[in-house]
Amino acid sequence: MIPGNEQDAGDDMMGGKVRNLAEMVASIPDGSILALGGNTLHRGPGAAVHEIVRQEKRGLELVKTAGAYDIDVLCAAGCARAVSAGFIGYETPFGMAQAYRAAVEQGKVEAKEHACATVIAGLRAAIQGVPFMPVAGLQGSALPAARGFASVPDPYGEGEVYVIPALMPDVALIHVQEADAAGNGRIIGTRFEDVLMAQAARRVILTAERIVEGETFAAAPETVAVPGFLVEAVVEAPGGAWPFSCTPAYSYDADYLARWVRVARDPEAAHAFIDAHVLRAAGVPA
Amino acid sequence: MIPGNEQDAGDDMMGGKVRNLAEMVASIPDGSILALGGNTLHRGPGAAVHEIVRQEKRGLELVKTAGAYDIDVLCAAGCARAVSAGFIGYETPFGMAQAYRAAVEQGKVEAKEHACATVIAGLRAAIQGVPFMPVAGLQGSALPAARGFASVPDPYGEGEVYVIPALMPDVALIHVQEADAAGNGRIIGTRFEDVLMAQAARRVILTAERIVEGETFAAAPETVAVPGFLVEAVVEAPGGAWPFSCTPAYSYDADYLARWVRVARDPEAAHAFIDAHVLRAAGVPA
Amino acid sequence: MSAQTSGESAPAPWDIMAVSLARLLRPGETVFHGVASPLPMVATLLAKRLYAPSLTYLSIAGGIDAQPEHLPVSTVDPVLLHGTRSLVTLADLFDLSGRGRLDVAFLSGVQIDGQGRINMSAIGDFARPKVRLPGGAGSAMLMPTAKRVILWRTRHDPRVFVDRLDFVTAAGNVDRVVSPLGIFVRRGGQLEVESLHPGVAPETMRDATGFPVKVGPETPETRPPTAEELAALRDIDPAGVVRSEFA
Amino acid sequence: MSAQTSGESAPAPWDIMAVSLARLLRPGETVFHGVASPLPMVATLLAKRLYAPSLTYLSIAGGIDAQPEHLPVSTVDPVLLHGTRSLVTLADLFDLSGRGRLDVAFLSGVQIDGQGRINMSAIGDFARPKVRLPGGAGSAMLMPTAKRVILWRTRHDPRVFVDRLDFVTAAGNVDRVVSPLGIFVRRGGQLEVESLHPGVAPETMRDATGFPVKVGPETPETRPPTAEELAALRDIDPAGVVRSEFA
Repeated sequence: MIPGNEQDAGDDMMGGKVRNLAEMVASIPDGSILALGGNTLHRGPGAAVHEIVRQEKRGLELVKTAGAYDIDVLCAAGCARAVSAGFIGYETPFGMAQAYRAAVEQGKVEAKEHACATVIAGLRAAIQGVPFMPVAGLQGSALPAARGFASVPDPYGEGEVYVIPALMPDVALIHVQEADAAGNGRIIGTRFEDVLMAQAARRVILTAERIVEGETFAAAPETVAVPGFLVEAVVEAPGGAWPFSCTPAYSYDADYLARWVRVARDPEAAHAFIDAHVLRAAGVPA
Repeated sequence: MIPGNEQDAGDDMMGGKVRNLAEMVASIPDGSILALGGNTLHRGPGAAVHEIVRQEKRGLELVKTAGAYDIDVLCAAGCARAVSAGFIGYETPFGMAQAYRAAVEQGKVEAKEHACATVIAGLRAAIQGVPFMPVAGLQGSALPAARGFASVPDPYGEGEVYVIPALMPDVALIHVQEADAAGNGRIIGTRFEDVLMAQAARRVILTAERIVEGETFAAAPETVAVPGFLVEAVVEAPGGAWPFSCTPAYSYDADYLARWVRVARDPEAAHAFIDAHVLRAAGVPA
Repeated sequence: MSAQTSGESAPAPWDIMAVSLARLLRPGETVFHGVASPLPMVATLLAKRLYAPSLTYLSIAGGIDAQPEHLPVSTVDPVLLHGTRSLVTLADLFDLSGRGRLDVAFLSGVQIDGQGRINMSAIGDFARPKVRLPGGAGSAMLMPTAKRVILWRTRHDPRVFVDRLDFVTAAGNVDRVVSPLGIFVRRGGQLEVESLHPGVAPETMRDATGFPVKVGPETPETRPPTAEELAALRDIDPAGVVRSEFA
Repeated sequence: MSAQTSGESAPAPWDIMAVSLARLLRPGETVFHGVASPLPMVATLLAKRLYAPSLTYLSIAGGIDAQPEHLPVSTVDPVLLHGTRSLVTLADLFDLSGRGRLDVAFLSGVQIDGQGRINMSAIGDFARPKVRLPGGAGSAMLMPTAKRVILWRTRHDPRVFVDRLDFVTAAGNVDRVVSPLGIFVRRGGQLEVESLHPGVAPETMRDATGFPVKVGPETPETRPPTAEELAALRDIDPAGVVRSEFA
């Protein structure tokens, strides 16, 4: 060994990142800024969100472009203090996110409304290590004034451009179809903002439908969306997107979501629902 | 047909973008800003560069992070007026880009030196439709002063950050391993800055080792780096990266490059070489 | 008031809206829709089938010219990747619009005013709203940057088409607004009634619209869907996914 | 002066440089090299083999912890993708450095001054140079943002190690400089001789360096490569690719 170099057992070189969900969620402090992967009804980190509810985290700021059940249930369970997002709602058949809506209307949760593009701009600034990111558009919108988005003059021309402050999540929770023990995560289909979140966040926790041999990724590295060296931990979670979809294995659970939306606006009914389906459930229903 | 809608024969829906190289290079006006795909000795658009030499284009501004023979031969042939790049040189065994060097030293070509990261920042600004892009670093470098890169105060904090003006190429010339007739381009291996160039440029021209049925891409869309709707034309050019490498089919032509580097500094010898190997050659040597 | 449902022979509001939206799309255009957008999804597929096969169909689902085997109710559904030859992310699509290369964006508003501006944020005060709305998704960025914005809304009453928005979530390049009652075109910064759907009386439009509109017997009628259009619509959307917007 | 070549038993300059560079890398670090960097490539692979298997090897070639079957002379060569499980672009790597997550960047300079600043741009005037140099590649961005920058140069003479740069291409977080004569460490913003390679006299270092250096009999000797290190080096680079930098 070289003096000054600590011993490096190499345990973590190609593996050793596999952890269990309870342990990883326990490592997230109250008050953290959490980025949630997926979009609306699709490939959200359902299992991780439910574990957050079970562990009664408090004061979280949630980051997403377009969220639905994840944001809604975290608001209903009292875990969230703020939501930085462009859109929070179920898609057409399920309507509005009632628990989120009630929490904001009652002043329990701050709606830090973004354009989806400004969430992306904020993440990009964090990724690139710059304090802000310019973004096209926003002219005529009241959002910059309401949210305190500044504009700066173009030093190379005449105009002004809006700039969005860096948005660096403390933790990104991302559900992928496949991961290896070194943290490489393969996403099948659309990646949404997951790659940006994985790059922007201080810590990245993956849940994966299955843990596979990393050798299989070497044959098609283009399909690996999240490189392992950015990832702190991988949790094997079959069905771990539920009740979100996870292509090609399963669609979103329309029946469950319909039942949730019906009770979400009434705190008592919502809590009974959470008690039955989240607190007393180990995870994915059979 | 609906009034106001022109007839749409749909000819170009899934094809019709296949053109020949001479025709496409002829469409590039003198004075254009050209982005060249690949990096140093690898997957550069060799066939397109040689056709530019044959057509005696003049006044081009060349954009690349790290260029080598492409920049060098275009300088030797009198096609370039400026080079916006972070590094121009062959790698270790071949040494400096002698024709580029001579052209700059003689005032024939302007070296618009960038950090490679500032080329990327300029392309990103063009891609996102904003006038400038902040970039981390550059502190202590004389490049911002020499190149007129401004810094702007952070409206959200105390510091300043350098910002790079948008760099929008008129045309991106990119060599890919496979393309379909609709312009979708598959890159095997590292994409370098090619995807950024394809997004930033007003026009994109692909050369491809082979034209394939687009159906094959539907099975693995993650491997398609350049979506067809951004592409104006595809040229079938087997061996079209030569003398650059094109993995996995061929490496760079070390013998050819070594012979070129030996003559590149001497205008007469360089012209004789170009005459023999470019002007009187149809393309790739057998 | 919800969509009117007149006699058996009158086209259903979802049919006339889908066809009206489709007819606005032109050959070669790049066309985008986001979340919760069944009508734009169907309209874009219909236009690509009938009027503009060369348009590029882009969506938040990440597909390019996808050919879905069946239509999803969720317009982010991975079924909208079927047949795609490459993938785009939402960031790519915003960038495309930012640099002026997105021709059409379909957007909607909980409230829409006479300038075609929208509110998707809040009823009441933004900071402590009476009703917290979903948020404008991409609209604040897309409305000023897309070349043409087409708004659609399946409800047409004075609470939707308002004289004054509670909050301006987004404003910009609105070209047309399609509702169950008719089609607005934006001229000189103001929405004007371009046509009334078959069977809609001028006063129905006037009463249902919270901002002043010029409408009368001289207002043209929206050309009813043709048999060809309706047949294509049934073929593209046999399960009637568009109807989910009228629930 | 080029690298010294003393008796048969003395380590070759490429060996001592490769080993010296490798010893600077630590477990868990993210390590990057760019174009034209055979010594850093070999040093990183050597460190990963012997001292720091958990370091993450990143390169401009786009691989992550690649396990090349043979070593390329071009350090952008696709052979450096062999075994990689995902791909990164140069933009990703600059971003990583920009946000403070790149631990080590290997860079070089045509001229290096006593503060560890480099010139890769021009000899003479920048705008109308006597010699136009290749350019600094990523260095102006990486030197201030990477946590530690390690410079290497295979030539050590007063035209390389200069008192005054013709142009400051980049400045920043230089930690060490490794040359064929010895190793500099940067303390208080100035390069100091940390060790002299075996067989290098203090006056040799002083005469070959254009900026003032404190060096004398008390200056430590660089620990020669061990048999284990040399064996690993031969195994990793049997063809002696590192020697190409000494041509």
